[in-house]
Amino acid sequence: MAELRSGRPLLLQGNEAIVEGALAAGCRFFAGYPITPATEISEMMAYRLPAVGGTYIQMEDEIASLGAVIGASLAGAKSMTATSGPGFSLMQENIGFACIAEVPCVIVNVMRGGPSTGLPTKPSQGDVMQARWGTHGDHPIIVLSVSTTRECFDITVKAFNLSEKYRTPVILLSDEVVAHTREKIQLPHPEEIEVIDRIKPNMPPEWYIPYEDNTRGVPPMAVFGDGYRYHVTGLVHDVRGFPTERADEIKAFLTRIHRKIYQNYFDIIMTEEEHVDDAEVIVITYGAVARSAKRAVREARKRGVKAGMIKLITLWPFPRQALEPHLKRVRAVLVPEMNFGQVSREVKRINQGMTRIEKMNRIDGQLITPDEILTRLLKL
Amino acid sequence: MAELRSGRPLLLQGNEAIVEGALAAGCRFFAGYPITPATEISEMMAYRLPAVGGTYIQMEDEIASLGAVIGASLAGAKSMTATSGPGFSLMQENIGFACIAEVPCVIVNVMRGGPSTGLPTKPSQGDVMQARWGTHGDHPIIVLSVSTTRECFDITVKAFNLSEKYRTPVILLSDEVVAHTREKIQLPHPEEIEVIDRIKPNMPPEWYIPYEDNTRGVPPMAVFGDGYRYHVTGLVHDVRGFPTERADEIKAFLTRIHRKIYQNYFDIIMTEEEHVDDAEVIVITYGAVARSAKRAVREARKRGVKAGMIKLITLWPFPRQALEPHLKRVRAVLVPEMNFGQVSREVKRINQGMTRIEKMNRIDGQLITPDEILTRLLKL
Amino acid sequence: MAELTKLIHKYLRHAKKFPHVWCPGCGNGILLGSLIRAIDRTGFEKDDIVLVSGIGCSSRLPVYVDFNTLHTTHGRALTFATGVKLANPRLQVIVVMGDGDATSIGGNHFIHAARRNLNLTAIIVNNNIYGMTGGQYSPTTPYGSYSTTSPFGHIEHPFAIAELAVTAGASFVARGTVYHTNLLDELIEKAIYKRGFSVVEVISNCHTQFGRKNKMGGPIEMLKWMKETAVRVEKAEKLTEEELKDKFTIGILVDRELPVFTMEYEKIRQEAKKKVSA
Amino acid sequence: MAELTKLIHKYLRHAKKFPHVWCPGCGNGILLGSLIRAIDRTGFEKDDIVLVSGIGCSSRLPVYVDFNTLHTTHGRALTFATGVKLANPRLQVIVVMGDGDATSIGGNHFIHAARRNLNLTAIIVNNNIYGMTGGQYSPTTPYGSYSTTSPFGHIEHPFAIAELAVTAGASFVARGTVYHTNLLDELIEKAIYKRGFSVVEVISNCHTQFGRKNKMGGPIEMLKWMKETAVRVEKAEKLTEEELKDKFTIGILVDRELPVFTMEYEKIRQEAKKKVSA
Amino acid sequence: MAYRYELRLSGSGGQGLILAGIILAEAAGIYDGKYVCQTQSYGPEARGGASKSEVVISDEEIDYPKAIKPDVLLAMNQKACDTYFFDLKHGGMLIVDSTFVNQLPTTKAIRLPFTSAARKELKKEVVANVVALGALVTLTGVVSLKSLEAALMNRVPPGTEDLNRKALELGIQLAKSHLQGGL
Amino acid sequence: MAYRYELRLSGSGGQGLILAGIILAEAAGIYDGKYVCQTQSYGPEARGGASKSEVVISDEEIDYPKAIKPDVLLAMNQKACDTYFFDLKHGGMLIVDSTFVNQLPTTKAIRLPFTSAARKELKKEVVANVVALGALVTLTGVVSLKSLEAALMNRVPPGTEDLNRKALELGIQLAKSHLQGGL
Amino acid sequence: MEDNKKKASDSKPSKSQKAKYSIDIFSGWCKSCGICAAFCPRKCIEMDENGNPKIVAPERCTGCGWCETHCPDFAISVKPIKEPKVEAV
Amino acid sequence: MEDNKKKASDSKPSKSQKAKYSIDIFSGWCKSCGICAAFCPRKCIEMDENGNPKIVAPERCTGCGWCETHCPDFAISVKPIKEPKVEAV
Ligand SMILES: Cc1ncc(C[n+]2csc(CCOP(=O)(O)OP(=O)(O)O)c2C)c(N)n1
Ligand SMILES: Cc1ncc(C[n+]2csc(CCOP(=O)(O)OP(=O)(O)O)c2C)c(N)n1
Ligand code: SF4
Ligand code: SF4
Ligand code: SF4
Ligand code: SF4
Ligand code: SF4
Ligand code: SF4
Ligand SMILES: [Mg+2]
Ligand SMILES: [Mg+2]
Repeated sequence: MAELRSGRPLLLQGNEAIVEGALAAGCRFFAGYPITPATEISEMMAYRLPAVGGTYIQMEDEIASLGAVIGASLAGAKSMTATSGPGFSLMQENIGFACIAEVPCVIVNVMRGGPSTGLPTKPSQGDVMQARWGTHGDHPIIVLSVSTTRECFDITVKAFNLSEKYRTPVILLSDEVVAHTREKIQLPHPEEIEVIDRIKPNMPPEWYIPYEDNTRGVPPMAVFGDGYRYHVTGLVHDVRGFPTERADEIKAFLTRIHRKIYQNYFDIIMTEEEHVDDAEVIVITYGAVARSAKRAVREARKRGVKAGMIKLITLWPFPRQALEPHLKRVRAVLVPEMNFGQVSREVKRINQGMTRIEKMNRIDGQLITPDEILTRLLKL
Repeated sequence: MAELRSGRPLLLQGNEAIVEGALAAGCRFFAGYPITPATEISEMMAYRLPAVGGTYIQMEDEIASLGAVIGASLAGAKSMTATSGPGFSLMQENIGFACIAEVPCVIVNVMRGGPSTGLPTKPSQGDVMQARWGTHGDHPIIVLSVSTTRECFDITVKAFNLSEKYRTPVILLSDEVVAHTREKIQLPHPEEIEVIDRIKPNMPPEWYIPYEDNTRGVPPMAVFGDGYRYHVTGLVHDVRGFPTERADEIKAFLTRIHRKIYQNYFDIIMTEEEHVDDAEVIVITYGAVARSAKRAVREARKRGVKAGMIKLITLWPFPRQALEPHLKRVRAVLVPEMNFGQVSREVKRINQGMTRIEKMNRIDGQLITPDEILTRLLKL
Repeated sequence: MAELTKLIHKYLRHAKKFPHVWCPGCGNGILLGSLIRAIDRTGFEKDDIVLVSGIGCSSRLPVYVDFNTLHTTHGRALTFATGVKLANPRLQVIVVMGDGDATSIGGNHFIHAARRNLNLTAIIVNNNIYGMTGGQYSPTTPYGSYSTTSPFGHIEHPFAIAELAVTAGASFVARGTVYHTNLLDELIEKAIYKRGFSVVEVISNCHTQFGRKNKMGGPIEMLKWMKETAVRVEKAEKLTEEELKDKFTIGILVDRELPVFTMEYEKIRQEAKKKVSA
Repeated sequence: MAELTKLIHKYLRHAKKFPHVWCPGCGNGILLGSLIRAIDRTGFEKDDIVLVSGIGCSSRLPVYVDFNTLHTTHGRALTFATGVKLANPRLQVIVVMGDGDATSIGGNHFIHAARRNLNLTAIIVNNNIYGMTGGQYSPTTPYGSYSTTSPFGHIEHPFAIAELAVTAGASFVARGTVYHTNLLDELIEKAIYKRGFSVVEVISNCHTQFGRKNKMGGPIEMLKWMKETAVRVEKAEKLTEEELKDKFTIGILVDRELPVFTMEYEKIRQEAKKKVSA
Repeated sequence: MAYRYELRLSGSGGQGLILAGIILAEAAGIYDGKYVCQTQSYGPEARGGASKSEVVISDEEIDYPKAIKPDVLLAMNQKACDTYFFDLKHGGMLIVDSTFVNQLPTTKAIRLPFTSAARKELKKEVVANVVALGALVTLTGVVSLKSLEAALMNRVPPGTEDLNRKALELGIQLAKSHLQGGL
Repeated sequence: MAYRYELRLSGSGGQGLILAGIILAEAAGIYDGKYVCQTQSYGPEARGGASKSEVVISDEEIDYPKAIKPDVLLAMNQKACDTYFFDLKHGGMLIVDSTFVNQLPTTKAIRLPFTSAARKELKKEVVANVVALGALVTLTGVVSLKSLEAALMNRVPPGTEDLNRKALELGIQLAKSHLQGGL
Repeated sequence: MEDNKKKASDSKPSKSQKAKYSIDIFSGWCKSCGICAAFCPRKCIEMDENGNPKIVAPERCTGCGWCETHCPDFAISVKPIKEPKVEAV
Repeated sequence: MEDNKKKASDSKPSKSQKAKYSIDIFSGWCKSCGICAAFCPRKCIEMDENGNPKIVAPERCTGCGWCETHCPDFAISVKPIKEPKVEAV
């Protein structure tokens, strides 16, 4: 069977592991446009999807790719696209559509140096804020990040699950280092993997109110062709899906699509802690840099510094609750990033004077090394 | 003469005043694509530009529009485009190009309700964060906002000036209310208007190093056709403009394009204070909402509350230095916005526990009223 | 006749959404009638029809009909439709776009959809203008016309939408008008039946934003203009270029058999299943 | 001959940028030669030439030549070029794009530039593949070919780039190959001279990403293939469809006089000056 | 406190109320030299749906540009009258086009047949907005009639000056007869 | 501290060093059961420009995936040798292709003629990378030769198994003669 | 739909001749564009002084359906008039 | 450009016949693609055992320029050989 390559050890690139994760999560549609350093995801999808009865299509550009992904999701297929900065910028308008029409889908952005064509073959973490704020209008979004090949698999599965559960686009941020590092991993067996599917309506079609609120804030989603004929639009709409300009309906709708993310905060945020309990200084980190940080923290401990680290897997909604208790406690926080300081801004925002936040940035296309972090840690 | 309509009172929409401001600042090229509520800017430009020897073109979409604007600027014309949310999202990739290639231009975003097609005819302030972070890669940018018809004129002139001075795209955020409010104004006489032009090289072409650093961080800009043949690219480049992958050159370049904005902070940030000196509570506000805030503050004073307000004209770089002294002093701050809270995030980020920050948000397509602000002010 | 009431009941979201938002006399309403008649004739189930549109006056159409309806972003309708069709090829996907939507911002998706030959039906309402945003020139605005962004007369040349579709590779291409409704019913019906990418360009009137500004009058005068200016392709073949000046042709421009994407992809799946092991 | 050294000195940024980044035998290098010879023949000053490109292997070309050079974003070269030309119509603007750049992501700008008939020259290096990103199919990849994203054979149909430009309205459209360099020099020269939008589609070899995967061999074999497969348009007219099967034509496809945007706009300016007062 | 006078002109899409607002604003701002803000609200349904135009006149710079509690409401159809009447300032003036408004929310409403008068007297319904303007200004005195006429002449398409002048006069007359207790 | 062994294979674009790195990583990871990370750096110039492939082998999960101080540097051309030699761990092993590397930064370098041997003995320059791999593994023992061969056979295009097996053997022999002081 | 049934102007025979078709115009949807009146080949429909369509000569109607298929607002319906059959109650 | 002048292989007449053209291949730019050798109509150029182009028969060269216009790397230059004129010093 061509479906899952679990059971035996494999040497996989991060990009390949994302493909495996997507297939394991039930992804059966991929539309994309090649771009370094995300291209391998397209190429692997072109090879693997038809064999599992899915569909791969290379579209004329990234705008079209995300359009097709949203269409396919509405027609019932778990869908994904993958790109890097320039393509991600082009996708912004349709990301907003997926938000407002509440269409589950996964968008992978393998970050490379920017802005513009920038540094096509070099890693970066320059798109963290863009992932949250890139499209116009105030919109809810879930953004996850990965730092190892294994995570590329696991978090891709998670991305699909969250996307289906909350009817929202989920953005997965990888970077050139994670994408192209080949690592030995062993994929879990299908039965070990939790796969979540969207809730579909089970009432008779006449009773279906496609955008009706409920406690979860996530209405069941009918699939085109299943007998629930309804209207999907990028305009702000009423509970039946039709455009509205009534202030009360606008407010109810926009509040709900925000609420569905924020009220489920604890289900969505994921962080990983290492040596945090007794730490006096901590590193807050994500993506490839987290691997350097891990080594640095261990080295620092060896040298007697009580260092710890928190790796952010969920970047948005920003995992405030997971960080706050530690900010209250530690002497200082270091936030190393391959940008001019994006997550560090957020840490400062929630910090409100509790501790000292130091940023540490590299924007020259090179991965921050363990040594660099160590040096800073020792001085904190 | 068709150039300036100064001297006599006029009843102008915000959108029309932007056109007048642009022409006064020397704008001679406009490329755009119609979209509510920015369309009048295009329509007026189509009418006015040819009469002053300039060029108007309606392109096939917003991506093309900004492309043409950048091209025209490189060929020497002060250039502008205008759009609203959906078009602004599409422009993101090329905004990054203008940043990295350091091409002056002005991009007007008349904000309407989002995300996606959202609320085409309703005002919003949902794109404040997008204006800063919408394109991929970490990039410098200047973002200004307007709240009256007169400001539409004045700040548009400013936008061109800053753009030319710092060789950077400048984003002007307006909103549906400001855009469509007709107000009586009297435009200043040409000699009252400061107009800044880009510095051009004056050395012989052989000596010209197009992206060489200097104290201002802004290299002189040659115009295509003037005899300085050089290379312009969206790739990270060396001082001669050619693509580079050398870490030292990357770092020097990206640092410079950030530095040129941040080191000139005091030249760029603009705020307007009202009753702030003895204020115990202040409203931090911008755009159309500032008009409601102004009335609310006056009403509050009448009722004995020591209220004040700071109107942000420069939104990015965020005018931290203008706010910090007040945050240290006042009892509370109210940030009313037509979004879920974007500027309020920034105020919190710089606040670091100094005072209490309260947000106040309306997302239903209606302008926040003076009464609503007043009610909150009285309770602060 | 009087089928109408039946059709209204069967296909329109009549109880809530009418009268519709279009201007008095707007061709979009006439097209909507043709569309539901044509669909009715094809016999497809309402549940199996997905009606996709972009943004514009014409793209408001899906709101009014009781199918699976999808109102996308400006210019992108065909890309969404591509995803719908590929994810469930059993669905009949019909895409309604304006001239601006389909050939200005969406021009690339249009020629690529034609090239790719996915089994979709594109209906392009060509009213020579951007109606919804208030009358700016579109890629089909005639040379010399006036619009709010060509206040001194338009200097660009219009696309021939149907001809572009032919060159780009569509399987079936036709042009009709909202005056010639019987023909239009028939063209749309054939287009839906066609396996492969099918296009119907519908000449329609936007008197509000185009007609009045260009001294073409209101809806009545513009319908008369269609009547007088349209020539059947069959007849046009016999006319000289001179005789055809300032005329446009209506009817079927091309109807050809080309391999269809979804069927070809099914072959790929079979082959992949043989070759790819996990 | 041996003009070469002179041309290298005159036009290439030879001291720093060579050897160039292209693969051994890549057609882009041959095209670069044709381009500088053609420009040299036109006699335009280097200062008056603006060379614009998008993103791709072929779009790396401007780095190597001593003009005003502008390396834009993927697919958008023509839009930047439009701005350059309109802001300073005195400049000769030449745009080099790959097949993917010009007809995939940039397809819309391409047909609109043709329609608008601005005085630009578009040179499209058609190597039937996305070279730079490592060999994914492009809109010109032939049916049945292999690429990294059509591992089981390609099921889409290719655009005929030059024909598309003709339908969209370009003033001058030609096709050449990097094998037929004399013809290519001539076509590019004519295209640059032409007032109005001119297009030269250049069939080129990407053996690295396309040739090898499709058993067409290396650069030598691919040049031979061009030699054998290209037919002059003049000759093609006399051949049957059968004889032309699997062949492509080279030469000038269309050369027509149409009103040029910049000149038309100048009229608009005159009129506006009369009508508009502040 | 500074003088601030708010007017709301309401009706449906094709009735020309936005233009009426602009003319009024120009009369007040350009010709009478006051501060003025004119706003409107519209939707995609504007092509026949509800239309609302507001004018705020003041002797100092105007902060909030929209009407807070209108001093005057002109309602050119029933729906507008029903929707907006309750926003009217206590003691404010309600003027309705009796051609379309049948149900009145207050006995103090001023009912004048703008549209039918335009149709009857001038054979042109389209100038009903100008008729209404003439009446409104006569009734409120918010701008001088001279300024109103100047503003009107400045905005109407060439060739229609006469018609519009007549419409204005018709409105003035309607208002005057009302004031004189006629009608 | 845990075992961590770092190799860097460097040279120019067409020399197949990324594939060599993958094969080595697969030998260590899949066949020898170690933890392994393989990375590379490349540019648009990769088509002839510099190419670098790194393999990190460990007996525990690998944090930082790139080489920090390589234990082994394989330099297939002069530029690579010049650029990377100074990163080498103190006491690390430098192996160079003597076909292209003339200037040696240290007397301890191991010089073997990978490319010319491949050209001469196998008439195929393209397998110089496999020759080098054979030698490298023989000299370092970083993976077992059995695993290397298995990994190699798994990655080479069908029909070239023989050639590659021969290339591997050639590399092993070159290394052996070096160890025996020959060459 | 119940409310929709109120008709703007029913087809009352204006001449003595008997109408074979009943032409219904639903004023709730009609936007008075005038298309029906302008094009009806038998001039059965005219615009009244208020600018609304009015059936003036139903007896001339041939049931061609032109008005029905061209009304942009689905406001006209043309039906053959069935002779009421006398049936047993 | 000074350094660039060192030539890979000068056109030394290999046969007794006198060459009319000098063919220069600049090895610094040549990428050994083989195009010149494969297509030279007079077979003046061949690829050597290391896979690099080599001028084997300059005397056959007609100066047609094919190699020059087709070398993707601007690495070949063909010039007519001028008889050195004896001039007064
Ligand atoms: C990205 C984007 N740009 C611009 C718009 C504004 N817009 C809405 S409809 C439209 C044009 C409509 O013209 P057409 O497609 O011809 O449809 P019509 O209204 O004429 O039927 C435009 C420009 C938008 N919604 N989104
Ligand atoms: C928005 C965007 N999407 C994708 C890419 C990645 N990309 C770079 S070049 C290219 C295709 C190149 O193909 P073509 O235009 O045919 O040029 P060639 O390399 O074949 O000369 C792609 C997809 C990009 N740079 N920007
Ligand atoms: S504006 Fe034009 S296209 Fe839009 S509804 Fe009115 S007549 Fe129809
Ligand atoms: S990849 Fe293809 S197009 Fe690019 S340089 Fe190599 S041969 Fe040329
Ligand atoms: S065509 Fe329809 S909408 Fe127009 S007037 Fe006749 S009935 Fe009314
Ligand atoms: S059915 Fe024909 S004849 Fe009868 S009213 Fe309609 S258009 Fe006239
Ligand atoms: S054609 Fe040029 S690059 Fe190729 S082998 Fe000959 S000289 Fe070298
Ligand atoms: S000039 Fe012609 S004959 Fe001489 S070497 Fe070159 S290709 Fe051969
Ligand atoms: Mg249109
Ligand atoms: Mg290509």
